Amino acid sequence: MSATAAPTPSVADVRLEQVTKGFDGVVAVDGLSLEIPRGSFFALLGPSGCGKTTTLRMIGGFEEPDEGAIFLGDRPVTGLPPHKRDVNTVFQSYALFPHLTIFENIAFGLRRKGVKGQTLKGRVGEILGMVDLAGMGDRKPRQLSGGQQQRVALARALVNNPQVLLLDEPLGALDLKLRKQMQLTLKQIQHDIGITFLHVTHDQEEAMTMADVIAVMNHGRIEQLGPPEELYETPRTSFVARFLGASNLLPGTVEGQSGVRLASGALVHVEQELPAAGSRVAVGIRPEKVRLAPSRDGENRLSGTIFDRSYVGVATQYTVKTPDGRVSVFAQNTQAGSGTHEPNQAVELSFDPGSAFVVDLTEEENE
Amino acid sequence: MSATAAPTPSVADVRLEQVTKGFDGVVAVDGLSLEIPRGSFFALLGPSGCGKTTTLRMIGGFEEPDEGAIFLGDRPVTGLPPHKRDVNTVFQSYALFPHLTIFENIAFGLRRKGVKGQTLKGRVGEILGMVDLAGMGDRKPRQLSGGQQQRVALARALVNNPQVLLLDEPLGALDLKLRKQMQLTLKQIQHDIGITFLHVTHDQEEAMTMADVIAVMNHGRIEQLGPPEELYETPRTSFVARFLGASNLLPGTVEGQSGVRLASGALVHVEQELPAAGSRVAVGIRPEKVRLAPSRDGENRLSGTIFDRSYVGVATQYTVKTPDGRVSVFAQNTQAGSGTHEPNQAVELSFDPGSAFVVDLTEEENE
Amino acid sequence: MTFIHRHRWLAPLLLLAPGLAWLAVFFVVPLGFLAYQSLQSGTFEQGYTFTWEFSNYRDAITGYDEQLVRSFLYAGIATVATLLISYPLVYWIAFHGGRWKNLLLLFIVAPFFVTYLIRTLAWQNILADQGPVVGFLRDIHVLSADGRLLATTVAVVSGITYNFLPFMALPLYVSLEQIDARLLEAAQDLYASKTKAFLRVTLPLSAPGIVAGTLLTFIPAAGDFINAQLLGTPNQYMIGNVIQSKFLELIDYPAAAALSFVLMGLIMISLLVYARAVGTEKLTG
Amino acid sequence: GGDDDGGGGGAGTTTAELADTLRFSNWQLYIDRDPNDKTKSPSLEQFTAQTGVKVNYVEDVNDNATYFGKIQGPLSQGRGIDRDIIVMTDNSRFPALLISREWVEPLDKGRIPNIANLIEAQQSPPFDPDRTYSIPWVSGITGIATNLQASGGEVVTTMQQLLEDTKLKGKVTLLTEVADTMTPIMLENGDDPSKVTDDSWKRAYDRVKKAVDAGQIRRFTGNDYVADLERGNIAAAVSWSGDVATGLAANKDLRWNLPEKGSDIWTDNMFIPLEGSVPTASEYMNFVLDPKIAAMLAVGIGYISPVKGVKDEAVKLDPESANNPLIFPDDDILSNVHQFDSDALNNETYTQQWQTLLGA
Amino acid sequence: MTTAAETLPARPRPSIAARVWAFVRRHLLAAYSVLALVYLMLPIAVVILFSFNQPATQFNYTWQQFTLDNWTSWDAVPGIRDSVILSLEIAFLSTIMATALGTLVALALVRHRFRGRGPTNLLVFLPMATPEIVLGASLLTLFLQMRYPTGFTTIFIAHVMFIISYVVVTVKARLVGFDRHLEEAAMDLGANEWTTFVKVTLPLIAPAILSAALLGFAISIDDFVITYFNAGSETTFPLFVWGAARVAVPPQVNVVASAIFILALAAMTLNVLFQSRRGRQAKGTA
Ligand SMILES: Nc1ncnc2c1ncn2[C@@H]1O[C@H](COP(=O)(O)OP(=O)(O)OP(=O)(O)O)[C@@H](O)[C@H]1O
Ligand SMILES: Nc1ncnc2c1ncn2[C@@H]1O[C@H](COP(=O)(O)OP(=O)(O)OP(=O)(O)O)[C@@H](O)[C@H]1O
Ligand SMILES: [Mg+2]
Ligand SMILES: [Mg+2]
Repeated sequence: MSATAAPTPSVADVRLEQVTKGFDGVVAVDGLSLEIPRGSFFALLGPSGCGKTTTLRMIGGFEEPDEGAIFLGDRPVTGLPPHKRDVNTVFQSYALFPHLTIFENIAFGLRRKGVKGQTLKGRVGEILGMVDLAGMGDRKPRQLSGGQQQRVALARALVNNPQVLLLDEPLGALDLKLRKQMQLTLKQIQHDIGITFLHVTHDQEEAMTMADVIAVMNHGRIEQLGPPEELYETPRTSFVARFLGASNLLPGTVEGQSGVRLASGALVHVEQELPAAGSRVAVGIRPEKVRLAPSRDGENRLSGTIFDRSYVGVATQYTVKTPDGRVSVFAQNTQAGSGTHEPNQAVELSFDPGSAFVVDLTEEENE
Repeated sequence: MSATAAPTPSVADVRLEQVTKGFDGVVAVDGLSLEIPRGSFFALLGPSGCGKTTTLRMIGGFEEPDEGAIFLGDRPVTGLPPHKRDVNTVFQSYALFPHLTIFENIAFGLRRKGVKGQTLKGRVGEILGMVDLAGMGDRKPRQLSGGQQQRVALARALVNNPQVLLLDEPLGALDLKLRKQMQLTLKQIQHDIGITFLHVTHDQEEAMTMADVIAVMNHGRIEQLGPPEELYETPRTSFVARFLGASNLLPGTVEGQSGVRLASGALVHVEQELPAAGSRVAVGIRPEKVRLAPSRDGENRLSGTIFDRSYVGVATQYTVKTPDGRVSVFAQNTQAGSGTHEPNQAVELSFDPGSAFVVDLTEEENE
Repeated sequence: MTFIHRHRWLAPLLLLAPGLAWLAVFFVVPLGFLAYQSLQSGTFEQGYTFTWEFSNYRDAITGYDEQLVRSFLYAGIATVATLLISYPLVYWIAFHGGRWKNLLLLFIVAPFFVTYLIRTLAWQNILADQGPVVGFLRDIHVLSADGRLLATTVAVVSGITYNFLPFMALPLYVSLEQIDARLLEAAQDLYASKTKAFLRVTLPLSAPGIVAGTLLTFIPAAGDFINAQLLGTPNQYMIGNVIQSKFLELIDYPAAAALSFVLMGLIMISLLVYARAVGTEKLTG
Repeated sequence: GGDDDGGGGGAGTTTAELADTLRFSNWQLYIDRDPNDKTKSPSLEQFTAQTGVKVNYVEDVNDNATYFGKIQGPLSQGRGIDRDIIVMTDNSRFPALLISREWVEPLDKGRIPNIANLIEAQQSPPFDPDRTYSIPWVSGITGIATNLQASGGEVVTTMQQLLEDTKLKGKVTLLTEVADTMTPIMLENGDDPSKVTDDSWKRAYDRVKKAVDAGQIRRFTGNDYVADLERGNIAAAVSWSGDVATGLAANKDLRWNLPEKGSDIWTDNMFIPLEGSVPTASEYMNFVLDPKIAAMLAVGIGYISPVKGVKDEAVKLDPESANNPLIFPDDDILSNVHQFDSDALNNETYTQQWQTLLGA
Repeated sequence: MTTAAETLPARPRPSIAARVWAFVRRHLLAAYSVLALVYLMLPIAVVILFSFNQPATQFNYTWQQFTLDNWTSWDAVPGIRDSVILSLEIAFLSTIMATALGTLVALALVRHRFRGRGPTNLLVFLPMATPEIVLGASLLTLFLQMRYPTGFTTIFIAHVMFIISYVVVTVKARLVGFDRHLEEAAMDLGANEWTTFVKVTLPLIAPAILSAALLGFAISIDDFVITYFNAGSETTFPLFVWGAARVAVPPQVNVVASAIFILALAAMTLNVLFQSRRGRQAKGTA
């Protein structure tokens, strides 16, 4: 299904066709098809062990697919060794050469291409400036902080301006503050030089803030692919709904186009069109789209009691017990103080049919 | 100052008095005094290198303070070797014994205390259940995933039910999803068994969601100490303001009690009482407390143009250029769609004097 | 080179070929010849012919049981001694050596760099009957007035111990050095005294080193003949002395070959027994 | 044997056929040395001066058995051992073996006129009756050396003391060479060492074995007893006469005696191994049979020369050692020394028993 | 609580006791270790000391008087010079050969998954698990049967054979900790297998190879038994010592031994420094 799901863009920079890869028994990547539009910032998002790195390594040429083909541009690259592929990788572990200076680390690729002397100096100096490490050229990697090393790894790859840049959780090793900051830097750089970035991560927030297109992977397949907003607002599977941000999923059965009958018997309306009547579905609603207030007309309503309240500064998160299970609510703290409602208080929940989505459970249960 | 800030609880489980510790020149902990109320979930929050681990290690008995004294309950423990202290530590690296099974890892402490046979089996089995690893007892650590290992480390410490449990960034090595989940588990367990947790982290969100009391550390000293809400709503230093969530800090000068005159000349009112007129301060306002809308009466207002918009699913984050610098705004996505305002659009920002806070810059600049 | 990339399975073969070939031709094949020779019969005067002379083995065992037992006894004692002597030392270096670690380590390997024979001769000199050591031991009545060290079992065993100590110390150091200090902290945190922490954590984790060290010490020790020759008397002679003289002086090749295989066989057996005890992967590591 | 090592061979008379180097394997401390430069040997230098043949003199013979073991490999395959002269003792089985196996080249007698200088006793040894293959180097007498300090002032003069005196327990060494040890014992037993019978052998053997089992005997040795004796690690040792002259001279506590009931005399002989340069080797043998040279050697190494008229030459060189009875034994010494039975040396059972006694 | 500073209680008693005990114990271990080191150094000290002795007789056992002659005229003993030279030649050649072969094997073992790793490991391990005397004897048998004259070549062959295993083990140990991503990074940056090996792999495993070589050299120059069997009429330094020991070991032997010792120690020290520097570098990216 993922194949059909892929958008067909003007030009594809990277194309995977039915690629499968297994490691002694374990299927790491499972008949995966993918097109990465030129110049896009493409994020491969998925839980640990879902096959992200493996996919990346196959594109980079470090692993050969068992089946399927890989194209860079229109050129099939299957069987081509890494040094013959016009892609560069930023490794999670950075993999900086400990015995070379920062300058030589960055110059490594250029030297292989025979760039020399002033040209070399120029190019390296320039890129060093870009990742603002100017003047650090003579240090050895171990003399740099994690964040700096990370930027060197980036520079080392970028300086060859490859057709595609592969990043395997480049920010994984950095602490929160530094990560946020590097996210901006990366986005900025990609925006400036405009080459295709394939960014692997398991941090959904990172993917959402950075990527133009996100592919959510699970068990070596692509569950859904599209722009962040699309994925977030209308996830097609419960996995995506849960993995990309938090979701309340209320199981029920479709009653014609009128709506979905929940387990509790309540009927909820959803603008998104529904599968055939009678099919088992879950109505999804994001915590931030649920209001702790009586419903205005046209809105869906649920009632329950507040089970838990947790203050996270920017907002207060409520967990509300309802007949249809626990519903979590995200309420921005627009005022000082930890929100308005108390635990065990009976409340009414309401949400707009337009912001709810539906996940078809039947096919998932068949899997 | 931290001392006065500390709540004076019924009983203190851990007490540090003027503790100082240096490593060949570097002062890691600097005259730190602290009281941790019995049964509380206490978070020690601070940037990398600020002395958190060192503090913890001194309480655990792995380092001796250069000056000052440490009490567990009312008992001074300075100089007591670790195995004589009724505290247990969950190490950031887990430090599971690779040569022992999970069962034996957990049983280690009990055996030292001479617990045997059925009692031992019982206790270990019980705790294994609690961290739901039942049936994994015979595995070796390397056969477990990061999250599972983490839970073993936790179980190994908890099974001895110590007076105090020390946790040094126990979730640092886990990926986001797992971390969130473990946060709940931890909180739950602490709630159930009710022993004192001293939790070290540099993830402010983690601290806020989990702790009853947070101490923010910087350069080996405590900058501010109090319940999450207090720290978040009224940070006393710009460091705390920045480190605990995002803050917009607008520099200005106090004009009597009337308000603060910003660089741009605008006058902002703040409910919190102000330092002496003329003193340099920064008015702080949290992004989620700024509204992208004309001010109602009594509200402060700033005007500017939208510089950047970024969609993060649960909310849309705007960066607004104003005469007083960039102001970031957090707008919950209550509806589907990525927010209401477009880049370069001119907007009016407004916020309630009650939700603004003031940071005194003079003393900071003197430092 | 792209060729290599395509035929990855070839790479290891190319890398292995020369080294393994050398070992095959100059280690395995010779053993074959040795086996062949061990089944020959005849005398030096009449020359030797291959006759499946299995009695050579019987004679080897029955004729030199004394030396065989001695070899394994001495090697065993020496191995234990090296372990007891080097463990605390290496432990100290690994955990308290600080930035002197590597330097101190040099002290341990230092004996390697003095020719084996000369080391042993030095002991011959140190333990001499008129030497200071014996003198001291006589004074404190550990030795009787005309007691001696040289040309005794003590001398031979301590010679072996000294000469093979580095073989024990180095692997020990490696395994101890790898132990994560935090594990010991964890143990103490879990109420283990320093001693308990050592017994329950350090010791088990250093097992691989002990295993490797034991092998590297015991095997050469069992085949040694220099120490018995220079520090002992015929009553301390080990199987090595016999093999050596049969090969090089009596030119009784079949007997010598048979003895060699008996020695090898016994060593292999003890290895297997040992492997049973500690697990095979640690042996071939 | 082949002559293909460029050394030339067979009969010849001109120096043209001489190899440019003489490769000579000998025992340690067995050649005269320039006291100022121990690497130089006057006699060898003189040989080079006379013939223009350099000498590559190697002291790699440590004992007969080991050295034979080392060279027999190539020899048994008809190959040379990169030596022109080797030296072996007549009280071992090896001289006979070398000849019977044809592992040695016949001498070029034409080049050895000085063979006439040999004393009678040396003209026809049992293993090589008419000196076809061998020329004697020097002879030695086996006796008993004592270190008075270690022996408590008592001088050991009989094998009986050596083997049975408990005061010497563990401080006695015997020689690994069967003849050297057995001859004096047999003599004490009243047996004839030159005609060994199973009984006489057994009597002697049992005495030694008893001593060994009792821990009386510390070790069986080659030259290495000298070191132990000098240091006082051992009190008494079966000892070669020349060692006294060389090693023990300095130490005042040392005494050397011929056992009261007599002992054995032995001779080291030069051979030309296969592919050795016969002309060169023969030239050298002739050279050392010259009384002047023989005297240099005798005085230099302290052993008995097989050459007539050496003593007169020795007097000129060094009167003191000329009067040394160990180098120039008088008749009552000579009448008291015997040669060991060469058949006994080749007797397999004896050899086996002896080896087990040696512990290997 | 700010006032707590004044009311600081005195350090509680048990802690002092504990500290003292800990102190004592730590230093017991230290003291023992020092003794052990002395024990290790004693013979070496003796050897070096007597290299400066001027013995009265040919026997160099009792200290007479200090002299440098033995050092200045270290080759004043017939045969010693040749034997030393021979030993060095053998050690150099066999070390180079063995290091090359062994390193390749180690690379294969660590880097590649292939059938027959088990047997390979075993084949590498066995020579170390075989007594030298058996190695020497069996090789001699081979040469006898092949009617190959023993001498320089056979010594060389023998030494390479038993050094290889040690090289493999040493290099392997270091390679295991080697971050494969570094090589992938190199290839990713356009370096082919060869360039990658030369520019990245080799520089990084150089210390391992170097120490393997040092070890090999030490073993080779020290070997007596195997050489004893296969030397033919050649005489290496250990063989020379063996011979000399039959009569009297001249002080020059001590001189050579001391010299070898000192040089080796110097080399090791350099290597160690080199190592620790590399070590820190490696951690830099780890
Ligand atoms: N070299 C290998 N040998 C065996 N199995 C492997 C290998 N590499 C990956 N795998 C398996 O393939 C699956 C996918 O691995 P991969 O590294 O691609 O996951 P990932 O998405 O990168 O996970 P993470 O987010 O933790 O990096 C996992 O089950 C892993 O165990
Ligand atoms: N054993 C040590 N030797 C020398 N300096 C040390 C040692 N331990 C800590 N330090 C120094 O003390 C300071 C505080 O270290 P500490 O580990 O307590 O920080 P931290 O808050 O735990 O940082 P992180 O969040 O990265 O763990 C740092 O500057 C560190 O370099
Ligand atoms: Mg990965
Ligand atoms: Mg820390």
